[in-house]
Amino acid sequence: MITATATESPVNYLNHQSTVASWLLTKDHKRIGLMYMVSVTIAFIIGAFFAALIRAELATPQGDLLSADVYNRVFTMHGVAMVFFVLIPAVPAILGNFVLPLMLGAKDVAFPKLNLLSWYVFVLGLTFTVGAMIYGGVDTGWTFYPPYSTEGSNSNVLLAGIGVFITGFSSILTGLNFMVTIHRMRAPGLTWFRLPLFVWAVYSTALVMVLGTPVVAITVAMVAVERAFGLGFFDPRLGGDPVLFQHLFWFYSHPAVYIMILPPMGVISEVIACFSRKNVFGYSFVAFSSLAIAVFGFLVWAHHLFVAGISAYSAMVFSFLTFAVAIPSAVKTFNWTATLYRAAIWWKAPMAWVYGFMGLFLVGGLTGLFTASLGIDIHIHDTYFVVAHFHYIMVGGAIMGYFAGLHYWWPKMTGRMYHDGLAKLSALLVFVGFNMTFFPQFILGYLGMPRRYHMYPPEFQVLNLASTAGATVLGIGYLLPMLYLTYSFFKGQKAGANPWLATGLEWTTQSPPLPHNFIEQPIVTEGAYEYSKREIKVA
Amino acid sequence: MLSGIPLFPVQGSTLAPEVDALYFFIVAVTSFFAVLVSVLVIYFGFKYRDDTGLKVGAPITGSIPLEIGWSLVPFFIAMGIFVWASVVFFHSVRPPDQTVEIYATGKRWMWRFQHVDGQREINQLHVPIGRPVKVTFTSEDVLHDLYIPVFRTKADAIPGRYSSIWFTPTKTGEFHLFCAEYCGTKHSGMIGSVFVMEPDEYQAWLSSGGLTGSMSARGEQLFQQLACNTCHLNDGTGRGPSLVGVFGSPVKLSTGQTITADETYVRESILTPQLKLVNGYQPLMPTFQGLINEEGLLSLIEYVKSLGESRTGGQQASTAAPAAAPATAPAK
Amino acid sequence: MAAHADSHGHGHVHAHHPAHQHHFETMEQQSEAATLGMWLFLVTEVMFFGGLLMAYLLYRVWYPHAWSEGSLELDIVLGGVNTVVLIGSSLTMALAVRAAQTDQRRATIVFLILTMALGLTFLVIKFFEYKHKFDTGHVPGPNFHFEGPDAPQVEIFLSLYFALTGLHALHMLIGFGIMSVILWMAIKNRFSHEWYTPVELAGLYWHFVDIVWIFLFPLLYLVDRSHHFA
Amino acid sequence: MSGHVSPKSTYYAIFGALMVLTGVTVAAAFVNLGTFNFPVAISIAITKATLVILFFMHVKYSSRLTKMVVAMSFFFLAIMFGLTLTDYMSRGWYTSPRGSTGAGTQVGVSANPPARTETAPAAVQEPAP
Repeated sequence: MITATATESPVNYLNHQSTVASWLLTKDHKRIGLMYMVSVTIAFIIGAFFAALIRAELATPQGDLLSADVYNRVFTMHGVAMVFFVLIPAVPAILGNFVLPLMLGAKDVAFPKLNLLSWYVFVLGLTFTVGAMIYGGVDTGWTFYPPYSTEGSNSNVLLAGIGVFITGFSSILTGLNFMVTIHRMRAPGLTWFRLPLFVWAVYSTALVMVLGTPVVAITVAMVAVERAFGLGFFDPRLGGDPVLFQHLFWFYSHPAVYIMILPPMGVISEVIACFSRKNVFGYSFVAFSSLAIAVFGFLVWAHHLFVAGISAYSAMVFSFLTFAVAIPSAVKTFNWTATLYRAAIWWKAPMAWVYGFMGLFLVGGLTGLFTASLGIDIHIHDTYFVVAHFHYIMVGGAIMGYFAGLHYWWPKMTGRMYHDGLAKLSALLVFVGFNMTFFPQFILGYLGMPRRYHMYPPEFQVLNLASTAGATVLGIGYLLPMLYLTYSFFKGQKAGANPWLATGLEWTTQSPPLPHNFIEQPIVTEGAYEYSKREIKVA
Repeated sequence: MLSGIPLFPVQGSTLAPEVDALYFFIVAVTSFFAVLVSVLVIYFGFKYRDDTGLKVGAPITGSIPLEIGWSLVPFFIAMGIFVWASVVFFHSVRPPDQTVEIYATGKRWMWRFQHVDGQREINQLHVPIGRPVKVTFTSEDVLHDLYIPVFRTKADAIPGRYSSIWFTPTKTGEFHLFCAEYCGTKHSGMIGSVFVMEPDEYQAWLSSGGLTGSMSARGEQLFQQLACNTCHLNDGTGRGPSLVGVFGSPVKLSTGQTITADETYVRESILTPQLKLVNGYQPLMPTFQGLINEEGLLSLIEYVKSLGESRTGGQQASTAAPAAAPATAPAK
Repeated sequence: MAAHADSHGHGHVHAHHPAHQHHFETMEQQSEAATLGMWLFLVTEVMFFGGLLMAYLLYRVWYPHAWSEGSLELDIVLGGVNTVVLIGSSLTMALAVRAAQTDQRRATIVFLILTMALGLTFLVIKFFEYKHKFDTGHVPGPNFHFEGPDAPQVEIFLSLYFALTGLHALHMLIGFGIMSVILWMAIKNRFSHEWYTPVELAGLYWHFVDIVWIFLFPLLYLVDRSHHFA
Repeated sequence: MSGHVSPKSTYYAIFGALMVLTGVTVAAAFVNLGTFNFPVAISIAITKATLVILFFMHVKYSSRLTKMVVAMSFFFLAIMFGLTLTDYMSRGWYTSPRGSTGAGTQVGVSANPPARTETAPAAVQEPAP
């Protein structure tokens, strides 16, 4: 592959048109990616604000900062904002939108108008949800379990439910778009086994989006209809089964965890390969483990229901399948580790975020073994152990991976560099702060502190306080990138087409890329990470 | 109990050491892998660093034996944990035959307990040490979850049916009891205490206070008040089936299905009698929905259970005594 | 702007179909992508109905009596007629696609209008079925009224009836909108054997809606009729 | 575009078959087949759907990818139904006499606990006079 373009055009996708309308009506996947970045960041700030309130409240056991009712709304809105509006779209919709067509050597995604529509649908869903927050919030927890959500709660379940329902379609359309793009828009010579691993990961994610999201959409709609019009689907007074809701809800919402974690896994493969200057060890195993995770991910949902009244034999089946799905994740981790062996590791900021990811994902993944174990899950279910576990995966894993990818592709997206030292520092702060925040919660959980508690017994205070202290460090760690990246966007050093000397089609066009990506159709003749085959040239 | 910073919960039941043993085993296994990967990653990070960014790594693409190895080894370890965890699980969900029966209802935001002998309490639960105790419970409104951390057990309370947990306490004292399934505003206030007492203290406690008669006696009273006894004659000649010895036995339904008469079935038969009609009987029974509350239902169930017990060792040996069915009892 | 203008492709030497979008290399690629996209969309639709069908399946197993009682409340004649109407509309839709494939503009228009007319017939019949339910108080909710021991479970059945048929009718309405656009395009003579993708995709959608009804009819109208026959 | 053009006769034949099957499914509903009414109705519906998919929707002449996509949707639908039913069908399987698991309702004709069938008493229920 070529390392740099011969000529740099002064025109790029950012500056070729500059009116507001040219952004709001754009069909350019790169601009849509940036628009997602702005809207997801807004949702992240909202979610983080609620997280801060939660930790502040839990600094003391008495529940004296917020009232119980407000606290319940706060943790619900934290969950809704973070799950549906940050974690699910973060990597696929921001980084996926930006780099996927570039990686494939395509001019755009298959359906650019649909792509823009997805963004509008996303924003509409976000608007409904923010509306629900402004009109007093929701207090059902992000899981909307009936009968509380259908008759118990006095909050804006309908508005938030509609918001989630609408956003679901954004996810579906994005997934559909990506799948078609990967099937139909690859450059000549770009066979499946020459695809970057990020593409494999995004493909697997898109599969989950297409197959799972409709189910949660209809399930949330059923709750909304039951609440609004009194139709009975889950109402125990009519003989309905509230547990059926949980089945349908987790049929999507467990695979949704893979929507969150698979694309960051793909990012990790890209970044490790680039900064190790090496092939990813066991390319096809890493590629197929993504698909395996996506498919097996659909077979494990009822491990969220071990104490919810499902049959013991069914619980065994799901426990077994859950252990099985741990294997592909383990395979990925081992392959990344092996990739580092005899590498030539260039310590730039994205690699620091990758190391953070490896550490946190390791803990998150391994603690999954506890929750998958039936006998232990009876004890730790619905406690802070579970809270810590999924934060390690979803924040430690997914958000670290998002930042790794953001730092990796930032020069491509903006054409500018950021301060490497500051970036490494914030990776360190996030890693340390994250562990301080969430590791104590494992201990709290095993001690038996239930989740979603506004007040708690006083003997749990020390650990909770440690967690709150860690959260401040974590907050600074997340604030820092917002500052230096914003600075970089306007004032950063020019990056050039390929600052990391990486392989991959996205690095063969200029930074920021041309409005239609490539001057001429790229033709691919080799695998994705042939670092060892080539002489490295400085552009 | 409230002093110091607890880092590990008290082991308060026979189940707790079992769960904890498995827990420590998994801690050991996962720590091993976490340390292994971390050490390798950090070591490689130092050993193979290159600050120029211009060198390239060794041309290694993969190794099939390694891939197979690190797929199979975790798989077998995971299967080992799965089997062990399932054994612990079955111990924790399958109660022994002879238990102290306690009934409970969860409602926003309190737990109400009833003892068979008639004692009632709210957000407090008194149990004897060293005897298996089974708590059967339901919810009057939304989902709740009865959770006692020191006993390492919990189960969701679901409106419309019964759940249960069981435990054999091994330590006396006062322990936390939580609602672990989010249930609305005062979810975190739906907590209480379990008091584990010496057997004689427990007996004294049981007989203290103004008793209103045992649960089955209350159930029998209701049985007559609601005129159940006019149809459900004990000799089986009534318009409804005899309830003697029914509890815990298989019942053949008019649809041809056979189901076991457990708490949920008795409850359903009172509230929605037509739904699962006993084979050979007419759908004559009216619903008692709205005429009886959750606690009354539990009393009736306890009464039906007591009818089964009176039959044990009685006239017909073949009529499955509740305590029979050895095949379904715990293996050990 | 050199690169930009160039990649827009309007200056290409070879002839260009007006519907060709610039980010596709060929028309072939474009129509394949569109068809695959439509199929994936239908997959999401299958899963969408799947959630409701799962509820249906569970409660049918649990409450067979309520299911047969509830089903008897539905008008088998109207349901049957609607089945015939909808399958008929599928036939006309398939013929409309065929007409577009073979450059028969008039036939395309006629078959599209026929399809829409049959769709409308279906919706009108459905409307009267719904109206009857409202008149008799068989609409689940606070005003639900049903005599019989299984009333609560019948309410679940009717909830699912309304959810499933309502969702289906919503799809019909959307299909009606799509058909209008397609009809307009056909009148404007946009389609030819070279490019008829929109007709084909609309057809796929319409057939899908038909398939949903093919399942809904026996699931809702034909539960256990035998016990009440003769 | 090189789509497959089916002869009109194919469409009419498929329509005819669908009409016949509709008649059969209505007729079958009025015949008491016991537990088989439901499977029969579903089988006919699946047959009809298959005809529509293969011929009206041209899947018979489509690429392998399209066929896989169609198969995928039904595969995952089957997973959703199948695995959810593992729960409902096995509820109460081992409800020991004194110890309900709380799993509650037991469904399905064959769902009686295998261990129990041996000890099942001649359920002392006689028809009402």
